[in-house]
Amino acid sequence: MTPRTRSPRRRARLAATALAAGALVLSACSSGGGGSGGDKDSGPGDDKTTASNYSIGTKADSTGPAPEVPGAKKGGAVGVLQRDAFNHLDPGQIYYADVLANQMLYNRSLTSYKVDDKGKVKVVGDLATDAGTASDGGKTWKFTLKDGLKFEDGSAVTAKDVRWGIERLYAPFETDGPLYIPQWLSGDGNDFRKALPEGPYNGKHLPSSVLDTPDDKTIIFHFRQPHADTPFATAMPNIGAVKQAKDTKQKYDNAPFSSGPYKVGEYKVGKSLTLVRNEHWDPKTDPIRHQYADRFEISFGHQFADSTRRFLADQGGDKNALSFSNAVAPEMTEKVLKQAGTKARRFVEIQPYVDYISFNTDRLKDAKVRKALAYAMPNGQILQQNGGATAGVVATNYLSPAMDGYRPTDPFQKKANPAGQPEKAKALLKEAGKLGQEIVYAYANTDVQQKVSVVVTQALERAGFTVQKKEVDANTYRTAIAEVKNKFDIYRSSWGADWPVSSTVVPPLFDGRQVADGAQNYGHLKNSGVDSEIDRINAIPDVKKAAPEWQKLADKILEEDVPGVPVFYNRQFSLWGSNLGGVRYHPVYGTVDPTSVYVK
Amino acid sequence: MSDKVSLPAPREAAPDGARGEPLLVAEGLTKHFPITGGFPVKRRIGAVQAVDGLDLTVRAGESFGLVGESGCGKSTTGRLLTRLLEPTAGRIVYRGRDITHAGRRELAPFRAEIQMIFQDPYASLNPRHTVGKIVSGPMEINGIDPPGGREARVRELLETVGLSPEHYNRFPHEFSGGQRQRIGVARALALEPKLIVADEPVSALDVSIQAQVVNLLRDVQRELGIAFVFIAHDLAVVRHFSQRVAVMYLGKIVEVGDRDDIYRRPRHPYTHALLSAVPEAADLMDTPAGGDGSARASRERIRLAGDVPSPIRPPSGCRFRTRCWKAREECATEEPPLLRAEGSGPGHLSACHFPEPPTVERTTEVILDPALRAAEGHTESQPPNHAQ
Amino acid sequence: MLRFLVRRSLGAIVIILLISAITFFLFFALPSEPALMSCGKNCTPDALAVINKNLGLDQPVPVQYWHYMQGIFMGRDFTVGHCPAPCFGYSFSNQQPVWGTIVDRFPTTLSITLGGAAVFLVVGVGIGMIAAAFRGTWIDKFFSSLSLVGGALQIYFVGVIALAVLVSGLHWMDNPAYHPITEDPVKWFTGMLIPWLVLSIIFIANYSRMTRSQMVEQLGEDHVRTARAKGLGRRTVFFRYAWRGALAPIVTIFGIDLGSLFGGAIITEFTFSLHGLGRLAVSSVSETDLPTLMAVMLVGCTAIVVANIVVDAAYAVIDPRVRLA
Amino acid sequence: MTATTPFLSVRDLYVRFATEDGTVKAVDGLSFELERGRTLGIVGESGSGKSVTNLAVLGLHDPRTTEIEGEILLDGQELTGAPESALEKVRGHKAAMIFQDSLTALSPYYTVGRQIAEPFRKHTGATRREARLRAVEMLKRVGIPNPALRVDDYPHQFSGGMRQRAMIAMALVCDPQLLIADEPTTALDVTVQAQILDLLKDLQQQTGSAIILITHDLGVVAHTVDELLVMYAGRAVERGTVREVLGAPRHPYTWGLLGSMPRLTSDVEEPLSPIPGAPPSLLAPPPGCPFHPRCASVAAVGGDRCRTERPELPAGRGAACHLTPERQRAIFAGQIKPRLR
Repeated sequence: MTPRTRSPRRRARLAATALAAGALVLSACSSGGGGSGGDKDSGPGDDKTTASNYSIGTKADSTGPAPEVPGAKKGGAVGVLQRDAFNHLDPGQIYYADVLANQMLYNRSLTSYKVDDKGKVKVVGDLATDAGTASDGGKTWKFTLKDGLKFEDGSAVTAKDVRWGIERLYAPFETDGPLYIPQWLSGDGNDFRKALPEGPYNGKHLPSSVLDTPDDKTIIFHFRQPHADTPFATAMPNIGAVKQAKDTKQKYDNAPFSSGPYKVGEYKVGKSLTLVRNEHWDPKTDPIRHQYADRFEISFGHQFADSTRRFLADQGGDKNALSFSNAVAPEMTEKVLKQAGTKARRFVEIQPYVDYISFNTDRLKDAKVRKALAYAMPNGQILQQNGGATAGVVATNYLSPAMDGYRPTDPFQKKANPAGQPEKAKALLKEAGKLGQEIVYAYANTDVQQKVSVVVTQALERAGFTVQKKEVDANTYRTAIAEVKNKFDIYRSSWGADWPVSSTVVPPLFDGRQVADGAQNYGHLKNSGVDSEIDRINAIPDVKKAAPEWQKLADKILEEDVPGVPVFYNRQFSLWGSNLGGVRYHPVYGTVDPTSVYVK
Repeated sequence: MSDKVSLPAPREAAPDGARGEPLLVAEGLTKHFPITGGFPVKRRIGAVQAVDGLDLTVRAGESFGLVGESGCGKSTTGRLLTRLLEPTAGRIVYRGRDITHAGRRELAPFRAEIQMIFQDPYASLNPRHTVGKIVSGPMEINGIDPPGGREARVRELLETVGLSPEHYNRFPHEFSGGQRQRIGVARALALEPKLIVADEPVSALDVSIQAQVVNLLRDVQRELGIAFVFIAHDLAVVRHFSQRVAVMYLGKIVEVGDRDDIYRRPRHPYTHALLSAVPEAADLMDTPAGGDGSARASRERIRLAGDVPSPIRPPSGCRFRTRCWKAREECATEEPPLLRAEGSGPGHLSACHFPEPPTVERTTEVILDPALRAAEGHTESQPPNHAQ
Repeated sequence: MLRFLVRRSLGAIVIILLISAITFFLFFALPSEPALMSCGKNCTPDALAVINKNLGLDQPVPVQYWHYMQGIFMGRDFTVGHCPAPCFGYSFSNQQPVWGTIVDRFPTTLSITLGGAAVFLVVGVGIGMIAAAFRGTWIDKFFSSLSLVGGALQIYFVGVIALAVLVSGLHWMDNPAYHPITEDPVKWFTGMLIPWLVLSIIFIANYSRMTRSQMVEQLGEDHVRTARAKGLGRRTVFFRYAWRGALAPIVTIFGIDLGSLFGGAIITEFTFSLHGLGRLAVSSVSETDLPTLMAVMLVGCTAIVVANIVVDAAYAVIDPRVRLA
Repeated sequence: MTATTPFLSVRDLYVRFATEDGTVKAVDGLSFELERGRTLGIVGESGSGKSVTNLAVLGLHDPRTTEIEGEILLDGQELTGAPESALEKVRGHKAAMIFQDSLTALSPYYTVGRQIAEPFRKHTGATRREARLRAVEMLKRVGIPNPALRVDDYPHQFSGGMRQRAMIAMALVCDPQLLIADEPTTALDVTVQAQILDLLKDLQQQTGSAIILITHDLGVVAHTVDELLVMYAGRAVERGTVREVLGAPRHPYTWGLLGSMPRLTSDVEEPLSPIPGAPPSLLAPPPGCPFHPRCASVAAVGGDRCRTERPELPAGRGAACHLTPERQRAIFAGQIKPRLR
């Protein structure tokens, strides 16, 4: 589901238990006013992140050191206020926003994203000298390690350490992280684990025909299929170096061995984490990271309202504080926008996450009915319930503006009609002879989704549908809708791309061969035409060329098959202390990028 | 339900109304309330022997008085007789039927015939119900529809107990204590019972009101021929109301007999002590004004020591022996049976090894209380027998 | 007294065992899937099975319960290594030994609740006594209306206001934080002060009202009148006789309130970003983290049960009529 | 003190309570006197004002809700309106009180010994040790066995009779010259009541103090008191020596009381002769004679006098009734006395 934060279930549960109902009412009241304010202010978020923002970097781009940030100073401690405790430090287990941002400080992967101060993103070599070289039609990829790479104990990072880092992903306890590379190497689903059931721990290794490390500097992947977006997959944090002697298996999660500019100082699980300088990190090897601050003092348990209040008050140590992923609390949005002096220390940016309403094509077999649903869907009102303009932008098509190759197509005219077009929907229904069509609408019993269900129901009934609401316990909601034989017609889902190439969006959401319990093709779309088009685009060796093709395919699915309708693109609204500089947005992770932060 | 016919009383069991026929017989009636405690697991470690082997007979239409001090078990006896409590041992026979362990259903026909009146008129009336509802309650529960309807019957009953029929729709809080007790009486009468157990029915009332209620109960008892078990601590009230009287001490009947047997010719020392302790205004009323002297001149004066012992560990043998001036060794070992003592009339039974002479008209002085002894200058050390 | 303590402790153990069993089995009766928390985006039934095996959730529930209870008393072996007794297992969500986490969090909650209780007992009872002493006057009316307002407040609401005013607005205090009392008592005190005040506010209202009414009732009692009839001074009568009588019901209510005090601690911890058992309880529920949930339940219940025993013992000290057995 | 001044003199005492429903005239113009060594019985039903009167003597009413008028002279000292500090010196020292229900009237939280010793220390300045010895001595005097052990018991460990003895010990610990006993035996069993009444009498003979005995039970006063005051609806309706009042009562209310009481020797075939009706509300007492709505002699007085004119209680022996003393005697002898047989 959505990788926005660790888990939406958790977010909903905390909101329900910890916050008094009053807070939620407040947020509903203020979102109207705050929304418009956010719109005017949201300059950078709307149009900056376009297709041209992504590129594959050159060898020169991959060479350190990272360009100096003007005005940056060394020293000081950066405070980080996080709501949820980190669930993982082990790079092998990391997938979600907050820990993605955090791992940048102590973990390096084969490749990584280099974000400049204008928000442009290049995939560059991180541990590797460049973004990799393909051969064999894209099935073989070769990476060479840089000179001077060191672990926190001063020992050199070698190809053996990278092999170890990849092979340990095969161990049964490594379940939480992304598994693209192991699956590409050894088989889909969970089958890849059969290639190395215990990981590398009992002395067995992948054969060189699969993963080859001919010398200390070279790593060669032999994939089963061609994969043009390998440089993106190797930018996932788990494709990096783990030193065998320091690998404590499960316990590695609390004491990862650093290859980056910082290392773990003190970690009180669930409470706080202090990252301190890693003296053995060499800036000359790193094109992305700086080591300005002495320490990062991360503490957990700060509700959005708490962190927002402290950033607003801007007192004492909070002046030097930021949050990787805490957003401005919805009820305080307006206050933040109005308070003088916050403009230089906040941003509202598009995240690579999209909220959808999926249509169950197994039950709603008539495409006209699904189109009518798409026309009727009140995107703008749903967004209002989610927090308004600072929480997102009305979606017009399946792909997020954060994706490479994004174009603002709008087949259902959502931009002009954020409240939906009930007349058009009604006409379509009439045409199909399905006026009064009953729709079984499932939603999770969180406060926000309950409010959403009201506006959705009203809009659909205006359009001539009969809505039967089915409230589902938030804890089991995902399991319920991920069941292929579910008894619902429409339900909310969301998806975030793992990297800004739509190969991580279209196939999982629309490939008819991936309809299975627990999978993400919630619309159960089974269109062989779509499937073969997916295969065709996946085979295009140049991801830049593939990007527009993905957009075209996504638009075609939306216009013709309509297995769901995109509702809004998520945005991140961040605020931080006035004494920090170099705070940037990381468009791929959707969080604050801590690598250039300094204390003024 | 209106189609329910009022049940004919099971008259075939015993000829009705034959005054003097045994109506309710209790044999060896016993009630022990368990006391839990102990360590480490709680268990039964003893019992309050509230009632211990009681034999009594209430005859149809008679008024039977049960008198004694607090803790003697008279209230428990009342609750046992009405089966509000389950006896630990013994038998209760009502009109020839053993109802000792009868279940709800078996008891149903008798429930209507045995009614109870309680001490506290405040606590026993539901404050949210009208008088009409309270009084007609028993009829409703037992599904009885008197000719003319329930309401008419209730109004009739209200008149019987000295209230106005117009009080039908009032609530209990609008009445004084005496009137509330009248409502309680009306409720008890609603089912035309054969036996009413009245537990301290007047002790919460002021003197002038108390007399009104006593008169009412007397009238009810006599005119309607209802048998009464009248439980009270006030000896004068019991005497005024009851034809036969039983004196209880620590869960046992120590003396039972006709009214005059008990009040004029008591044999048990405890009965003597009780009677002598009653302060009588009459002692002065009969003597002309003026003059000095003590009012106690013509009556025996017996002052026991201390209070009644705990019913948890009652004394062995005769239970009164610890406070009795006549107690000897055998009183501690042998429990005196309830017998007709030599010189007593028929039906006059007492449980004492050494019965007193049958009169209270004497000037015996027995002072057992140490403080009184000291204050009044009795110098001898604890003589067991103080009769002069 | 000793008998009482032994018996109550035995009873407490039975209660705690029962609660543990109920919690454990209820957890599995709920529609929740702990494995989902560690399943990332690649969540297929296959992947779930792997995780369930890792967590030991593939075994029958009674067997799991048996292993769990065994672990508490005898320690337990996991793939990660041996976990010495008392072993409450490893957290599903962060793979930490749960006992360590509990030991780490318990002092925070203890500080919040004990301190909060001390504040509301002292202030609440004090206000109630003042109001009772001056009953019918404007002082009484002032405190009565104050406690009416206080009773309507919510911890969350007061907490946010207190932070906005005392910390962000006036800069009188720092953000609340927990510092172990053993390290720095002054920091401990200042860090906990706002949580105490906020937690105690709703209770102060209750306790002042209750104390006032209890005192007024006691002042009307026969034995207080007797004390006055003996010629004892007003103050002696007020403090020695009336207050002593008012104390017993207050202590009783306090024993009942222990549970809600713990509940209040949960909200307090969230409001002030403190890391205590309450927060742990909530997150363990939302993360379907059974071992942590169990441990929090057991520790929380034990704390409440122990506190109740203490309260009962205190009650016996206050009221000699209550005999402990 | 001159011989002409009585030891205790209450004149024109009015006690009124402010309640939500209005003003309750609990005591409505009461006067009486009492000498040392004598016992005054005050008899009346609940609400007659007998307890209120005696709480007023010791100033135990809540001054915020109670209005007290009149004169209370104890050994020449004016007690109405006296400051609390002065009253505290009187209470428990010169004048002590015994209450009805010893279970609630003793504090459950302190030992019997401590509660007895407390006023002794306060009034005599005795040390803790001396006070304790005194408590043991007092317990012995009132007939508590093993006083040295029982002194450390709590009230709930005593039986009802023993508690009442302990209360008497507490009241007498400073040798008060006035003892007010408010229904001291009502909660007790009859055999225990006899012990306590005799004990009070014996102790009075030793100490020579004055006693006010408040009760609803005419039997109790018959054996214990010298003078008797009958109260009804906040007023004294009859006064005299106990022999006079019980042997030849004058007031119709007293006749009613006597007629209401069953006796151990009365004729059981005759019903009791109760007073009809119920006592009046003190919020709005009837005009004229407060007893007239229940009185059988209104016709004998004739006219509207009973309904309009308040009868005064003559000084000395007499009744507050519009019937002339001769009529009172005649009606009693002719109509009432025969029924009391």
